[in-house]
Amino acid sequence: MNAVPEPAESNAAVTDRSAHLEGAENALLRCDELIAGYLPGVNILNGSDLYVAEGELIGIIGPNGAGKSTLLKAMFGLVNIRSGTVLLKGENITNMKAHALVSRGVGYVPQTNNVFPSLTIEENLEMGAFQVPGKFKERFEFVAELFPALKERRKQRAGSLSGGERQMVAMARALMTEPSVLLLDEPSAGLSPKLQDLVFIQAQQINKAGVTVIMVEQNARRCLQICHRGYVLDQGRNAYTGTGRELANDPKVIQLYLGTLAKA
Amino acid sequence: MDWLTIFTTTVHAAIGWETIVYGLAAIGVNIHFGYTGLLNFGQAAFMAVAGYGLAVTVTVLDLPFWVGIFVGLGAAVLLALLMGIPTLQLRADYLAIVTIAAAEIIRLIFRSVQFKGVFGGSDGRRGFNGDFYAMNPYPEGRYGIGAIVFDERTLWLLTVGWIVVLLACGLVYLLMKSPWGRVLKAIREDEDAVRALGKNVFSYKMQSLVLGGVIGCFGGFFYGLYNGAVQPDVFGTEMTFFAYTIVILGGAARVFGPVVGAMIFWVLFVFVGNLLAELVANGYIPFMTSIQVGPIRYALVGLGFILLLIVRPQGIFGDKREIAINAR
Amino acid sequence: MRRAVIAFTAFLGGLVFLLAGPAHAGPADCQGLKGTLKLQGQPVNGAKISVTTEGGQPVQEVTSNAQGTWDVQVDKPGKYKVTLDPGSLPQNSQIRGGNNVRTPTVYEGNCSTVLFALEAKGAAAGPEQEATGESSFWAQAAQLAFEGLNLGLIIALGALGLSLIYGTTGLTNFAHGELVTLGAVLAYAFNVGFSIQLIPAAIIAVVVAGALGYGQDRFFWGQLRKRGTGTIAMMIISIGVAILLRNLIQFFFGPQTETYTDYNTQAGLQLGPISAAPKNLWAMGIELAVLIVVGLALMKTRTGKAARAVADNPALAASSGINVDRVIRIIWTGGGAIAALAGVMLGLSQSLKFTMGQDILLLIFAGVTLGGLGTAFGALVGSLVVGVFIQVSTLWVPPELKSVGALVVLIVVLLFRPQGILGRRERIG
Amino acid sequence: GGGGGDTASETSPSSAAPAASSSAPAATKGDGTLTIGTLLPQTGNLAFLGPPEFAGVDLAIKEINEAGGVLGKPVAKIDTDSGDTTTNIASQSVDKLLAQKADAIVGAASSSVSESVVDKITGAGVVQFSPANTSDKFTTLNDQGLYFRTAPPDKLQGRVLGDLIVADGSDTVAIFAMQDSYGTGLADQVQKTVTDGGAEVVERVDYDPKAADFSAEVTKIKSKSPKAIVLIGFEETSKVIQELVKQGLPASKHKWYMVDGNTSNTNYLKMPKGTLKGVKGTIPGAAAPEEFQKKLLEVDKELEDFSYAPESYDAANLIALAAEAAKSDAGADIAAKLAEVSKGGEKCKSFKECVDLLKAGKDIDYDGVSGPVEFNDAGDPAVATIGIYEYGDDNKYGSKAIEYRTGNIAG
Amino acid sequence: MAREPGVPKPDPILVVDKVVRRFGGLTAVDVEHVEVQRGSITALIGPNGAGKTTFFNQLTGFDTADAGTWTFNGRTMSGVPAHKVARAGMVRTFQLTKALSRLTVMENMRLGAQQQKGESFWRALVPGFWRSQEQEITERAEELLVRFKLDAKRDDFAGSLSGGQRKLLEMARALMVGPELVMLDEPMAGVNPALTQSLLGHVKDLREQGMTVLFVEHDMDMVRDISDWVIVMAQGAVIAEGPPSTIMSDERVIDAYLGAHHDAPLSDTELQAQLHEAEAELEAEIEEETQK
Ligand SMILES: Nc1ncnc2c1ncn2[C@@H]1O[C@H](COP(=O)(O)OP(=O)(O)OP(=O)(O)O)[C@@H](O)[C@H]1O
Ligand SMILES: Nc1ncnc2c1ncn2[C@@H]1O[C@H](COP(=O)(O)OP(=O)(O)OP(=O)(O)O)[C@@H](O)[C@H]1O
Ligand SMILES: [Mg+2]
Ligand SMILES: [Mg+2]
Repeated sequence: MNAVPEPAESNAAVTDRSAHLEGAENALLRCDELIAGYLPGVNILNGSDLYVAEGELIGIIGPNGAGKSTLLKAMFGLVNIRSGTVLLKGENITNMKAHALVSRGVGYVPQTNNVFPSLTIEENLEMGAFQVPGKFKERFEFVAELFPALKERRKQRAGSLSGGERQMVAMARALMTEPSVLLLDEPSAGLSPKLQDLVFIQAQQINKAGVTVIMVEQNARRCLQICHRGYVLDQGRNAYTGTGRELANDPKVIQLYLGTLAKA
Repeated sequence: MDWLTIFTTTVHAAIGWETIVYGLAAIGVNIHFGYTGLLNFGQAAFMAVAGYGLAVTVTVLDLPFWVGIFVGLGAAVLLALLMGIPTLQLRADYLAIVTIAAAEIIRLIFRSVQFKGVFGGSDGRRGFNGDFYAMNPYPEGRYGIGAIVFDERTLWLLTVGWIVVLLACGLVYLLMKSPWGRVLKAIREDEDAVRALGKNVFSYKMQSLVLGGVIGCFGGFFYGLYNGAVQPDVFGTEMTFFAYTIVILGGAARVFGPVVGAMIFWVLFVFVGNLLAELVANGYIPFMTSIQVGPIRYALVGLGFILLLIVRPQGIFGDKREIAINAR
Repeated sequence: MRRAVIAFTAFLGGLVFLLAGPAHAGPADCQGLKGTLKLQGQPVNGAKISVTTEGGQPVQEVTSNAQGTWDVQVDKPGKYKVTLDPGSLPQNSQIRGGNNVRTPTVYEGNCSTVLFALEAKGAAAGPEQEATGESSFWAQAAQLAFEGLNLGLIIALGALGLSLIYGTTGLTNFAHGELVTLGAVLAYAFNVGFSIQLIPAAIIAVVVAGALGYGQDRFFWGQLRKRGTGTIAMMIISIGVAILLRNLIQFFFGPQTETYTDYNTQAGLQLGPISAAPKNLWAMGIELAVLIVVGLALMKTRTGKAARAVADNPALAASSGINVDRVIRIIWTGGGAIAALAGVMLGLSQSLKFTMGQDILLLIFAGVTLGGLGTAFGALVGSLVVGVFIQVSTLWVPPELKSVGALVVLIVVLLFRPQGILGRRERIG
Repeated sequence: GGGGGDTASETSPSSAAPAASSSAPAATKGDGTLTIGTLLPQTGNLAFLGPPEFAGVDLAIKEINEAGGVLGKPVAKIDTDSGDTTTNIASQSVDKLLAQKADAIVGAASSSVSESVVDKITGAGVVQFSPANTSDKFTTLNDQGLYFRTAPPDKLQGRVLGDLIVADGSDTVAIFAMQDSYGTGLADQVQKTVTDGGAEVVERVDYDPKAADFSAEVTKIKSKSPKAIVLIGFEETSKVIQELVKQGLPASKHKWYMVDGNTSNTNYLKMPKGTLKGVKGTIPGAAAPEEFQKKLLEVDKELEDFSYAPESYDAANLIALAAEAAKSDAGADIAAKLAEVSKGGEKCKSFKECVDLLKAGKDIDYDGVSGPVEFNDAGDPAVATIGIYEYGDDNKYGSKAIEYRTGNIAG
Repeated sequence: MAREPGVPKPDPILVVDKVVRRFGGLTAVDVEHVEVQRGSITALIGPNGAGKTTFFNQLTGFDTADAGTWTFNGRTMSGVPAHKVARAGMVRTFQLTKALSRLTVMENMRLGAQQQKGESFWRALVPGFWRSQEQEITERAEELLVRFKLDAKRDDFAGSLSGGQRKLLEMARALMVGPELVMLDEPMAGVNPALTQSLLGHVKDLREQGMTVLFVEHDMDMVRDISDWVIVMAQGAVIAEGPPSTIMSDERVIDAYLGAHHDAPLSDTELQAQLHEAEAELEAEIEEETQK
């Protein structure tokens, strides 16, 4: 059961790359051979590729420490990219600052530390709508409907919230702007099953409404159920790619990444 | 240009009593802050109570030197307990202010007219180092190589001083690679996690405070022994700030960091000052008078710290990876 | 021989003195005791005074002359006993305090003056005391409380700047005191150097200091942040900056104390039990206004909220579309300007010296901490508490220890509220 | 101190130190050039005292060298910073001065700083000559006869000031003293004299000169409404004055008295006219300081405060004269002659005048700007002259003293 | 049908009575009576904000309850400071992880071990006293690290771990204590499912060895797989208890917590149906607006 992923299957990698290049042609957002890391001399991303077409919902799964969060952060300008490029609608946004990306319509929900603890819930959401203050009221009503708990507690400081409540705030914050690309890092973690479902359904609905979504999930099965395409990331590289259904049913993927606990 | 003077005074400072005094203060701070994460900004108070403990015992109470040393040590331990019991529950930055405040209170009391009879007011106390030098085994004379010479008194102080410094370093080395040291370092990172693992955080913090205070208090002894006097203003916040600067220059949580930091600190201080003075005296800097050397030297020393820390924010021995983890 | 020398020098001194102009007996020919007896400004004639040695041996008895003066020459320096015979005084008078014996010392070659203050009988303590305005405990307390507010508001301004910068960047800025000094000194430069009236000079200084604050972040602190320098290293760097700035200020400004040319040494207005100079009232008004406006701006405006967001979590702030660097720069500009204003106010109410900021820094830190780190109104409340305690504690504590009172309060409050007065405890788990 | 140094060994335990009791080990023969080092504050709390002190020494050396120097060679000078007690700059500076073979060191200003280096300096056989130390500890210090001072004679000044207050008829007095050895020493003396003379000290406030403000201190005094207010301190007095005026204790209603540390301060000139009218101050020295101040301004045109300039000037002159008298520039030789040139002989008032007398083989008695300067056995001045000055409507004190008093300092 | 909350257990290791914790006007915890069976794996579930973490905080001494008592192994634990609770054998993990950043992963693990001789000041000075024990501890830690797939990170700073890896470290470190009762706060949130599965095996092993586990979790697959007993909290109170299967079919629990889809995949058909619903709603709204 403790299977270690086979050392990067060179075959798969090559085919992946060609498939990538093909699909990435007119993609909305594409990353090519990203190399990035935190500490000098240690690369966490070892040349990963990714593309999303307009209106797609992409899932990224993989073992802990594979570099999924790092990939999102790199795209969003929070981790320094050492080589490789990120293009958004053809514009090179490699290492562009996060706030500049927000104004280009990219939204992001981090995995950890994803609320402002000393701000109230309402202020947290206001920050979500920082660049479009005019829309705050309208959007607030919208997210309040999704997570009624937040509306009741709008004056409570986020720092005193429970783990799940924080996660709601984080999700809601990203929904305050109407981004055209949304990067979600484990949005369902820590939420009750009911709310997890809500998050997935919501992601899908947002996507239906035209927003391109990239989500990293450990709730992998659910994620693959709703996404158009999925990437399996391992050790900073793409190990597998395919449609959600393909991946969810691939025995290797199941064995290495999905487990058999959950009933398919 | 008197290069010889510049050179010898610089070397003197590097191995001299200043390095011992500030080095010991910094070793203490390193235990508090570097290893345990206690932002104790009252280190000067430990030195002060030790120095005054010795001075008052010998001069006012007329007791022997060794009693004075024990009183000084006892005072440092007592101070650690008094300061620690109420304050160790505070968050780091609050602790910093409380300890600064405590140290200032102690300094102001030593300084006050009310207690002049005991502590000697703003002039402090002098005349308690006789017994120390009476133990000097070196015969009268001047010792050294080339231009670097010390008289027998200084040599005696340096011998004892460096032995204490090395002992302190050895102690820190042994402790910090032991499980005991591991608990301290863990407390520095997150005390709640340590509590959850069944360690008595308060007790460890207190041990750290006492240990660092006691080591720092030897700095106070040596200050008094060398200068033959203790004065309240010596033990102001500046002393503590410098001790912190030294710790960071050398590298926090490194055994020899404080010692090397102290050397760098004093070398920078003396070298810059004397070089500048010589340059002015010899007319190389025409727009400056020799009186203005004082402030400009300080300004340059300040600049020196800034540059050193920009180039090596982790200090001489520090680990860059550690710094990266805590950067915001 | 010694005696001769003294006599000679004294003689020289006397010569100079004679040249200087008319006067009563010079000290040169005097070795003994003298005095003048006056009752309500009028000389008292004929009062009997007897002088004896310390041991009680009589030396001489004299009576005061028409000018009320008397004097007794003695041969040997030393302690003597002087007794005024109360019976010889005019009927309606008495010696204030009642004691009619004095024990002065006569020094070689010098006369010592002996004073018997006289007052009208029955006038005792009562009315005269009141006339000179001896103030009651409560009047004192009121004055001290006022002074406490005055000082506290200045500290609060300094604390606000410090708190803003600490909040948004996590920098414990030990150079903040020097930013305070800088503001005061800049205003001085414009006020005295360019002879601009203080108000415009102060405004220019605050603006310039704001610009310098901006520059400091743009070219220095911001660059360090970009390099990923840790907060502790930055804190130590700030000690270096403090040393650098303080000494540069000393280099240009000089080591002495200076004052502004305007509003110098204003006489106080009497407002009930409190005397306050008009400039204090104006300054307090301005300080309070600035504090409240900035505090509200932080609570209510978009930039203010953004600043608090950056304080909490810069990466997340950036992810929300906040230009973190810009916010920090605004804060540095504002923080620098507010610190400068604090400096101007401090200089106005006291005077200027290159260490003025350094000397008040501990109080600023105490204020910030007491109120709860990183909260703007906390800084205000904490500083006021510190200011008031410093002043009011002198009712019981000797003034040289007045900071001790405030610092003890700081410690005690933090023991019961470890998160500061307005701070909030963090949630565990 | 102790030109004799013999009384000290019983009182000071540090005297047991072997090095201290051995006669100056490094008392080498001079190198022919008299080198005067200065150890005066350039930085720190007392930095404002630095410029006048440096100027005093500079002026003296300028005049000495114009008069042909000492032993036929110009006098050399090395300036160093004494800092304050919060840093250990002084010790570093002394190292440098000793390394550069200074024969005598003028400094330090602060008693505390002097104390921390006196062992080191005198241990090296070098003369330490302070222009400003007032702490009585130096009187009983084992210094091998190498420590001297032209300090302002506190005791005499305190007596004169106290007597002045009593003579002015004020029976209730408040004393406002800076909390250090200068301030408290002087205040103690004033208090004693005033009390002995029959007046009452109704309030005595010792304040911390670094305090953020002095309003509480003034409030304390105000509550007693004294007839006379004595201000003892340095330049922070201008802050105190502002506060006094603000709280309604102006000089026009209460008599103010000041001392040498705070009488000359340019900040007073900026105050409204008449603020200081009638205020009296005492300054040591037998001559009006005006002319001397003019000369100082020629050396340093930016001087604002003149405290201790006369003492520094006299220190340098005396050292030079002693070297000339000893025909040697070695520290111990200078020390041996210092007392001699300060008293008992033909009076002379400047280096040139004195050195000419010396060259003519006469015994001299240097009378300086700060007073007659006559050293006793402990290396302390024994006699002094105090001038009493009064401020006019322009907030300046008169160029002539209203009175001089001379006397034994010890009394 | 789920049992009434607070049912007595044959051999309870933890017995809680009337614990209340309020924050201002909000009652975060108000538990009447709860018992945890020794040697069992008990799951504590409940909607977000139900008070689970706060409840843990009370029990382990990290926060002071406004009222209530509880005993562990018969010993009263109310008011006992956190470290003593842990020493008594009741160890918890944190939902928001607390990695000791500038300690390596291995040092983090070693720290967990109890009764280390080298943790006393004087004995620390003589390595001879603690060397061999340190060796044992290291071996034990290494085994755990392999299981938790952290062995490759052994010498890295814990601060450089990914979110999921921190969760793993947090749990592994708690196990180093060798507790009688381990209280895990969402241990598997953010952990890869394949790894979760293998770790569950480990937890079951621990139960076989006599350890009691109380854990909070939102992953129903996991709850179903390993828990012997489930306690449901809502709005601070325990509302139901029972074996997993009964609990998960309890209407109230489904309503408040699980939601309608928890058991079914979000399959295409179902989703489609939902989406149609949503779309229809949206369209209706838009129509409404355009009509206005
Ligand atoms: N320090 C505090 N101040 C104010 N409210 C608090 C505080 N701590 C917790 N709360 C509130 O108490 C309630 C219970 O929180 P708790 O963290 O126990 O929930 P939980 O059951 O663990 O939820 P989750 O599953 O989301 O982790 C929440 O509504 C939370 O907002
Ligand atoms: N701040 C950091 N400094 C150094 N290394 C880091 C840092 N953050 C993450 N890493 C390392 O980078 C690698 C990838 O981390 P990342 O957070 O991207 O993983 P992940 O795929 O998101 O995992 P998870 O599912 O657990 O969240 C990990 O090995 C981790 O140790
Ligand atoms: Mg991740
Ligand atoms: Mg929780």
